[in-house]
Amino acid sequence: MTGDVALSEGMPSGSGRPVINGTAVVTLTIPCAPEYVGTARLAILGVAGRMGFSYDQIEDIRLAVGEACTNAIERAGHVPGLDAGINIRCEIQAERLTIEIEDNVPTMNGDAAGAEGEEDFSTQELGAVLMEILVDEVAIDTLPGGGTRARLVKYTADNA
Amino acid sequence: MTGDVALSEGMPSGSGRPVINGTAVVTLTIPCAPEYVGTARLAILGVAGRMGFSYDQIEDIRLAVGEACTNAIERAGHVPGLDAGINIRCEIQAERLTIEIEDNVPTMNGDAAGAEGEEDFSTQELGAVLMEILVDEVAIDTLPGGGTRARLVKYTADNA
Amino acid sequence: METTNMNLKVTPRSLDNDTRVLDLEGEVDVYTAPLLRQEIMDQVDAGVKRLLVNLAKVEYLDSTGLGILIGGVKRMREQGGVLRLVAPPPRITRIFDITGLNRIFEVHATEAEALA
Amino acid sequence: METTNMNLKVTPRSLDNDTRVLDLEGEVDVYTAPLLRQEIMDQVDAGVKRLLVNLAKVEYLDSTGLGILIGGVKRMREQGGVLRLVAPPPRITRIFDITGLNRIFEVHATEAEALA
Ligand SMILES: Nc1ncnc2c1ncn2[C@@H]1O[C@H](COP(=O)(O)OP(=O)(O)O)[C@@H](O)[C@H]1O
Ligand SMILES: Nc1ncnc2c1ncn2[C@@H]1O[C@H](COP(=O)(O)OP(=O)(O)O)[C@@H](O)[C@H]1O
Repeated sequence: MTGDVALSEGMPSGSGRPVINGTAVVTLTIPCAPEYVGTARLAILGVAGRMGFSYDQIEDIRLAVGEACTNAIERAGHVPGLDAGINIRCEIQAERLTIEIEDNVPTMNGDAAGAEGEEDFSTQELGAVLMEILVDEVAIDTLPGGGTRARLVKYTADNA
Repeated sequence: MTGDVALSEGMPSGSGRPVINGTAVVTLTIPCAPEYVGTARLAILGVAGRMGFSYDQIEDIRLAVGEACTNAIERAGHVPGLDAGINIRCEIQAERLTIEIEDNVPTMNGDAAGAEGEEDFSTQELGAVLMEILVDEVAIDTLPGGGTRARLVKYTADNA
Repeated sequence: METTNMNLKVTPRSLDNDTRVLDLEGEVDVYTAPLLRQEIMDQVDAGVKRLLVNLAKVEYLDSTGLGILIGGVKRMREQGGVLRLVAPPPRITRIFDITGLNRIFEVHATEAEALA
Repeated sequence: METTNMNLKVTPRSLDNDTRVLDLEGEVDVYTAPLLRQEIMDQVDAGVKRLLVNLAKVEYLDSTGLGILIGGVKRMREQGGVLRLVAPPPRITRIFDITGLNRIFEVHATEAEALA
């Protein structure tokens, strides 16, 4: 099974149905490569910027999404020649913003993951810690067809 | 046939295959509603900003994409209760940026379109004129399943 | 009264009984244009004779915004007044030029010039 | 030599034979981090004893950038030098605090303080 198929299969209904029961959905697909994380951050600014979050909250969301993308890109770096993508799905509701960051990078076993240098590992750990702190809910799942999905939730009510 | 189906059917392969033969593909799907055009403009900034375009060229591209989205939103405004979406597909190549803006707003016949006020009509004409001037190539097609696709091309070589 | 709508801020300012300025800040697009339309109509309804629209801090202006400005020019003219545009940034001057709207709009570099 | 990589600019500056400053401007992320790593390694290889990294104009710093800075602290320490961070904006101070990296980094509000 190619990575492409996995990404398509795992894709939520975002592209076909941009508004579902009063929930607006914005989806963005980027190549799983360093130069596109900035594009994702700008799009997230466009989404979160309209929801009444504070400046700091918006920056927290941008950084958390950036970390999830970076994690996917670093995992993709271990698979030579991989043509992977990242799909970002934003669910906009009055009380919360839910962002799913999904990649089709084949999941490594523990050994392969452990092969990275010490510096890289601490970076990945840091990214996970940042996500946990910056948003209200984080769930990371390995997808059946290969790939990973990070689900981030930020509530507008923190907005105190 | 619902608008949703039309949008999915007409959708190019963007979401599944973000990199095709050295062409990077970025896709964005937004609700067909005024508050999301800003999100599209920010994402386009992220895409065009990395391609070596000048500041003025980037602003031209952003405005042209904004006009295509606005046109879709205005057409959607004539169809009460419509739950439409806009799909924006960017093909990034060294020599050019191609952006397809596709909506699933059912196509109006001439009479319905003519029913708008004078001010609205000149606005739509203006939008079309702007697109023609701001980018190098414009093609507007009505999609078989309903909906419209605007295809904009900007060459990096104007970059003089 | 100042009105904000996320990406556009419109602040009216009275210069004398007949003359008002609208200071715009931000983006005029299909989302924010209704706010600009309302602010202009409020001035028309108030019987203002000279309405200046200060574009100095406008970062984005699309066909919807242009349409509102054209509408404003017409409404003001219908009641014997004028609408003048002040201090457009280079990007927006360029849009006026390429669309030919520089022949419809009265554009002035400064407020003083627009009042002369 | 100044190096630009779209969204990050790194400009080295010599204060004396042993002391250099890297002025950063822009975003440090997975795309631009290799540039920062190279600039730091160049200073390490040049045998610099005190390396200040000026963060005043950094708009974004992610885990990749943090990793490069941690690596720089280690490399400098290995050769008996120090790497100090100068003038982080509030957002970045916050990141140092919530990650606990404020215990690993030497952070100073001004260049003068970092040199004292
Ligand atoms: N998609 C992802 N996005 C962000 N962080 C992730 C993702 N997948 C795993 N992580 C985090 O990266 C760190 C390193 O992951 P990894 O080496 O794959 O496994 P482990 O959880 O066994 O350490 C972990 O702390 C994990 O929580
Ligand atoms: N998807 C679109 N995006 C931007 N402009 C469009 C789109 N569809 C049509 N237009 C332009 O809007 C203007 C008004 O269109 P319309 O009233 O539908 O038809 P007509 O071309 O017969 O005037 C036309 O100049 C047309 O080129």
